[in-house]
Amino acid sequence: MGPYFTEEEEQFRAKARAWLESSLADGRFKIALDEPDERNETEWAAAQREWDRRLFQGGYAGLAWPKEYGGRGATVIEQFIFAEEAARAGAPGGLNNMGRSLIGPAIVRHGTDEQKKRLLPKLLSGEEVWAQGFSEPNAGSDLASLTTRAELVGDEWVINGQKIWTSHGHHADWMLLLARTEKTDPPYKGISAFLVDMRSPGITVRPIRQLNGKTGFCEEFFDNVRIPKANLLGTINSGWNAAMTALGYERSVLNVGRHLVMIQFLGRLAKKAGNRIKAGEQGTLFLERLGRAYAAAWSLGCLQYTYASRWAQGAPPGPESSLMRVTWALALQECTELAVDVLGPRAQISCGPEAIDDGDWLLQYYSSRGRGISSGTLEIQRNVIAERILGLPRR
Amino acid sequence: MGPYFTEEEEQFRAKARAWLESSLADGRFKIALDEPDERNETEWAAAQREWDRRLFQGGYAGLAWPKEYGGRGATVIEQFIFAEEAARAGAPGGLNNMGRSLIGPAIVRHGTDEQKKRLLPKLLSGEEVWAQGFSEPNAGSDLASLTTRAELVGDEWVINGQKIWTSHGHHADWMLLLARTEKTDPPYKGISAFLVDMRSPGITVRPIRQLNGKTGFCEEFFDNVRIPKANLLGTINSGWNAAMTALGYERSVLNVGRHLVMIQFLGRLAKKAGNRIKAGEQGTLFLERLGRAYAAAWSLGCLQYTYASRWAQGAPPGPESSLMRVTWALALQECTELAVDVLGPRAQISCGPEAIDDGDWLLQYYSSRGRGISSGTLEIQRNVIAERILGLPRR
Amino acid sequence: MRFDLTEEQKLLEKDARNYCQGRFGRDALREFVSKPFFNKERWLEMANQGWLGAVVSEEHGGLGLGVGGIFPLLREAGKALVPLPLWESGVVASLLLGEQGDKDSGHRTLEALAEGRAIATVALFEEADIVEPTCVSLTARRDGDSFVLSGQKPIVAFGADADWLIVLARSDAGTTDLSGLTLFAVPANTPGVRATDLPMTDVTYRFAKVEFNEVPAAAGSVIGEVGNAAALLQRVIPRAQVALCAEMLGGCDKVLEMCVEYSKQRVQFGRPIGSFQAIKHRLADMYLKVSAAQGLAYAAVKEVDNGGGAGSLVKVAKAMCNDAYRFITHEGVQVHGGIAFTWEHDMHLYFKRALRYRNTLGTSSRLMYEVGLALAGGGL
Amino acid sequence: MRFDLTEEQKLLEKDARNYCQGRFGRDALREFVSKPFFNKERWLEMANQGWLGAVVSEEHGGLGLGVGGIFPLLREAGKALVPLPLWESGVVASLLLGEQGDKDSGHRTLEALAEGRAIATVALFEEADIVEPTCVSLTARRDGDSFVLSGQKPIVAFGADADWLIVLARSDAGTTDLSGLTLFAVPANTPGVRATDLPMTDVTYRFAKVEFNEVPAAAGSVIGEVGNAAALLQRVIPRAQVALCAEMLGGCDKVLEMCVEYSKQRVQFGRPIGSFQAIKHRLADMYLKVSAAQGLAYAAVKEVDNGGGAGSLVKVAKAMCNDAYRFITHEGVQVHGGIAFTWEHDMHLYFKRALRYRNTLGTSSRLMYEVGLALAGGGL
Repeated sequence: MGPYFTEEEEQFRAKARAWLESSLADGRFKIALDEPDERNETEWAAAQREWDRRLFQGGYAGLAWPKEYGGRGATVIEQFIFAEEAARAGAPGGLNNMGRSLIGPAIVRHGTDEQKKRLLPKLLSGEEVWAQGFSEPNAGSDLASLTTRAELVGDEWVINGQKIWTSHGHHADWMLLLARTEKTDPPYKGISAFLVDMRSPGITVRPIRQLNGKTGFCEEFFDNVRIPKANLLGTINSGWNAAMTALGYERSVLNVGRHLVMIQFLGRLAKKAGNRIKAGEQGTLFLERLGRAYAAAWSLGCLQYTYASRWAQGAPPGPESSLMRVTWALALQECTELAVDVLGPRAQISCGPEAIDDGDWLLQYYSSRGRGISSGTLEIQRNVIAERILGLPRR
Repeated sequence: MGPYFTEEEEQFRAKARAWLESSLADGRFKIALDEPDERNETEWAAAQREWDRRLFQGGYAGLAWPKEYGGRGATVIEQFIFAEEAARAGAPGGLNNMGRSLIGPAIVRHGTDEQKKRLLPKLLSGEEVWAQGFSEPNAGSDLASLTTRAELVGDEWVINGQKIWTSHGHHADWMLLLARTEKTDPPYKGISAFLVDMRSPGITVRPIRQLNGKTGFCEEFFDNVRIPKANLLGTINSGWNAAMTALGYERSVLNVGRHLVMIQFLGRLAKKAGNRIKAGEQGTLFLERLGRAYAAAWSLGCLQYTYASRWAQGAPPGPESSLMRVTWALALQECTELAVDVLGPRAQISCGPEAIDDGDWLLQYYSSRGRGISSGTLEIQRNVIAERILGLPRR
Repeated sequence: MRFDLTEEQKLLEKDARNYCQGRFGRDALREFVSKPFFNKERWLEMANQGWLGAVVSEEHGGLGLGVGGIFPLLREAGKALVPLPLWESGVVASLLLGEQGDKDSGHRTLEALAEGRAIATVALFEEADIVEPTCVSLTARRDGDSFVLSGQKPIVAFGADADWLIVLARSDAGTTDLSGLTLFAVPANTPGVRATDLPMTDVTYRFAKVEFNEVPAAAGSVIGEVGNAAALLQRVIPRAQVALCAEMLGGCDKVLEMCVEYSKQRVQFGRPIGSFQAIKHRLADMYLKVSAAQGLAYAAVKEVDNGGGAGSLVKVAKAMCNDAYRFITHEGVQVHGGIAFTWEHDMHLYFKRALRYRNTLGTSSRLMYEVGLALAGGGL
Repeated sequence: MRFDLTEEQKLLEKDARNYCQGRFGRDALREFVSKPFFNKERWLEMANQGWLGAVVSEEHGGLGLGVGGIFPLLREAGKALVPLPLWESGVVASLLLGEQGDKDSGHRTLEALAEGRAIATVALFEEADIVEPTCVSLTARRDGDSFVLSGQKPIVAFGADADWLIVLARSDAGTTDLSGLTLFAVPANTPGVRATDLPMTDVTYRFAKVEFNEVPAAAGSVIGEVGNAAALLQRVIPRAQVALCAEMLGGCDKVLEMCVEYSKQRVQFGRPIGSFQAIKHRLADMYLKVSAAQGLAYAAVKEVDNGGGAGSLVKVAKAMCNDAYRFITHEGVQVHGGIAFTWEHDMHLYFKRALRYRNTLGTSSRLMYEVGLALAGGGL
């Protein structure tokens, strides 16, 4: 049972922890933990980029990558440990997190030697930031129905269409873009993946103002954007595979350590709440909920241990990422809703000196509601669990 | 807003209340409120039959029926008031409740003069008890797929097949039976309704032992059962209409007053629980749940007021019965689960001197789980709400 | 038996709907959100319709229509997210002032409020979700016949716009319970009153922090009797809670409507998402909750307009409206997906209002506990 | 990192599965349900496999495999609804006797338990869901060097079958708290002990009420020290809770399996019901809850077998297993429909066990509250 770590793993943990502690000691990355808004966008992005660089310098940028591409070839458990320690230490994700965790591995797996040589080093060093161009206004949960088109005209691909919900798209130098290259049935068979230089003429990037006033996402319009023929990733009409490679990473490794973030959150909440949580009947009622939220957070942690252990024993990552995704979203919603309930009306002050922690509790509550939507809605994830884990009939 | 009753309605209520009080005063109907088991089945049925007779003598048996069939032609609101008062007074349903509330109205609506003359008086007086033969082992939620067949051979219908989940089928003199008379697509168009004398040769009735040890339901086997040609109800292949008439009543009027039963239940629970509900943090946690259960019960009450008021203003009963059905089932489950939680391990003693109230709290908890299944599962009811009230597309 | 709007209420519903939808459509609302202000013009229009004094009883200078008499208006206002203090000025402050009895000053203020010449707001609890006198620490110090108010009310709706502030203060410093509280009607322009705009989550409303720095309050500004606030609040709070139910139900109506509409239109996997059973059942659950909440609110209206409301029904109604609005906005975001997360989409406006309402005059947890306590004490 | 059964545990799991499924199949179970009895033959078989003394540490006369060492066995037993006191005799009583330290008498009893020559059960709390000493009123009166026990334990599993009763008694009449409690190991044939069969909801187990009428208890029957029960329980209860988790998880496994199977086979509206999204999502939720509960239980095993368990993780694991088993049996009935309501179908057997487990050594509500309290006190 466990979790039982080997001695080597514990040594790796100690090193990672020490590196994280010293790298974060100057406190300048605090801002990078927030969601950016119009006021602090520049400062935020600078801190994130700086973290990308530190990771690279520390040798933690390509932890999971094969050594031949500048990575460390770390084991699944080492990746797991680093993610856990990063969460515990309160490290930011970096601006190029998507690039390192999702897109890089997809290029490693599906790219040509040329592509790898040109793109991977600068991705790893943080010099070039990558975005993921998958979702469209009419292709969210149903990604396969995307309508952005790419046509081969001469020796260039001409791209037309729109992408949306791109994390930090306006900071990106490159995008891994999915576009339709053929009308097929089923639709996913006619999709190809492209490596798009975001400075290509014809691309308009527009930040989306979210309900919380933040600007973490963008939409992009592609108007006859021309990219070299060689920037196709993998073969034509095989883009779905590249996307699944990327999403597989998104749904598994990226979750690690999130339970620690929630447990830290609950600890801060218990302190902040003071008497509201300790005194009288109201306090008793809150305490039960606090216990339940803590249990929900640990549920995620134990699921992560369970699957990391299986992956480490050689099982390939599979539909279990849906389990962690649902558990995370629901636990986070439970934690943050408890927070706004416990902290009462003052937690509704958005910002400024009267607000509690400049309105951060409120923001976390907002954001949690998006976790049931992004990277596949809760409904889609439950379908996956039912069909791919429990083997229920699709129809 | 309301509920505002007219003066006449209040007078009707006063009379009904007085009649119920005096009719129940001798306490001999207490047993009829339980679910019967092998030990007390005979006694239970006798008390139920006696209540059927009292209702008839008091003029309350055919409250909703037209006067020409021996009824009172009461308004919807009067029916509502009587049901409410009956619940408040703790009156039993009577053995022929299904007959009076569901089957009688279906015969009134779809029967021939001959059928009405022969059957309705004895139904009303309680002399002949009726059962509803709808469900089959492979036709529960999907009633339309039933496979019991009726074939016209000479001037008789010959019936073969099986029914299940018939309330008190072994006490019934007659059954309103649905059988397939034609293979059609959609299947419901080939179903006919029959009036079956339960003493006909070829019928075997077997009580079902439920998970709670009780015997409220039966299954019936029909082996070449012959009934007169004239015992078809309505026209051939129109049985679905008769069934819907009956189920419409089942799902609306029969719900009335159930919130009062739950509220009485919670009141008794609060008394019985003593310090477990009053003292300490555990008490506080229980009290919040007690409040929530009370709210759930009143939700049902207010839904009943809402729709009774609309029916009284001329709106025909429709899919809103599904609302009440779901609300009832969930509220009842909430109330009874709270009860077993509050009363603790002793509530798990099934019967005997050490049990709390001879294990009744436990039984209620068991039964509540069946309320999400009988008369259409919660899933079916939610489909009805979504499709027929909110207008969402079937596919 | 009738459990429905009366004919007059149906007329009011129609008028209010036309008015609110006409005057507080999307553009007007977005204008407010980008730069919140008190819209005097709309306020006077509402006064002219007779809506602002309707709830107060005739003997107290109103139209005597009770909570039922403005329920449909508040529901429509909640539906259109009307950014005006109908509830604070037209309901709570008016009812409290109405409780003055035969005091002339109170009647004059009520008249001004009803005619839209003045607006009032309420500054009662200092942690507004906990309806407990222990959380009132603003003090009213005796100074001869008068009082001096010191302290602050951290969150007051339209606190920078109101002409009158109805302030709950501790007039007996020796108490921490019900007995030592007094209500004052304080003109906002009294020296020492300072209101500062407050950015709150509900961006379709206005809020301020109001500080009281040695604010003089004449004997005549006491509402009811000194030390008697508890009794007044006990009479008025249930009515104020039921009025909030109306606003919450209006929000629920609108969000459910939006969800049904969207799930019929939005196609994914080649089908409208409303044809998926998961979406169907979620919308069915929304409808179930709103239906129950509406029923309870109607029953609660009867209770308070018949002079009751101390019992559990009002609490149950408020709690179930809280829960319905929370559920329907949470799930409404889920049904809409990403689009609901944009500032441009209206969903978040309702989502944020729901959060405010359920923390105003009683959270569900607190109310349900109180109902359970009453039931355990045999009090129901 | 390894977060999984060890190789030995996997072997035990296989053995236990074969054994439980072979010996406690449907017919054997139904035979028990129709006439409950203690099956000595099976008990000796289990003893011969070395399963009954495995949990106790070596220094205390056991095999020292810890809770992890029998977890797979208990899980299989919970899955097959084994109607024998594995938990009471093989875990809780054994662990408590193991805490005796170097007392000879304790070691002898442990030996007898491990070899199946004797069985023990525990008679601790008088309201078994509330893990609080205040609910212990059975008294142990001093009589020279010995004690005299008087009172009753209302619900004792296998109370009429056990040879040894581990009894929690109040040895200091002046206390109502932790300090005044002592644990005794009482032979069931001591004069004054009377066990009466009790019909309980869990029909796959046996129960009795046990009365103590001036029962003599020699000084040597005290487990640990007089007045020291609290410390012993604090060490043993977390392990007992984790062991219960194993049995609950086994039940969850089986019910989920039944539901998946049934929903693939059962056809309604021309499709297997498992193809309907409502059923899919319900089964997905079941799987989610069981997966989380299993993970927490595994983590809790490590905690207790490393000597910990006083922290919150064990409580969280017990609460989440409670909740998973409740959810899965409630929803399992719903998925199966009417058939689950018949006595002949096995679903109700699990449904009823789930009810018993969640009321044994900590309800979820209570445990979650304690976890919250610890977190608020900074104790996590």
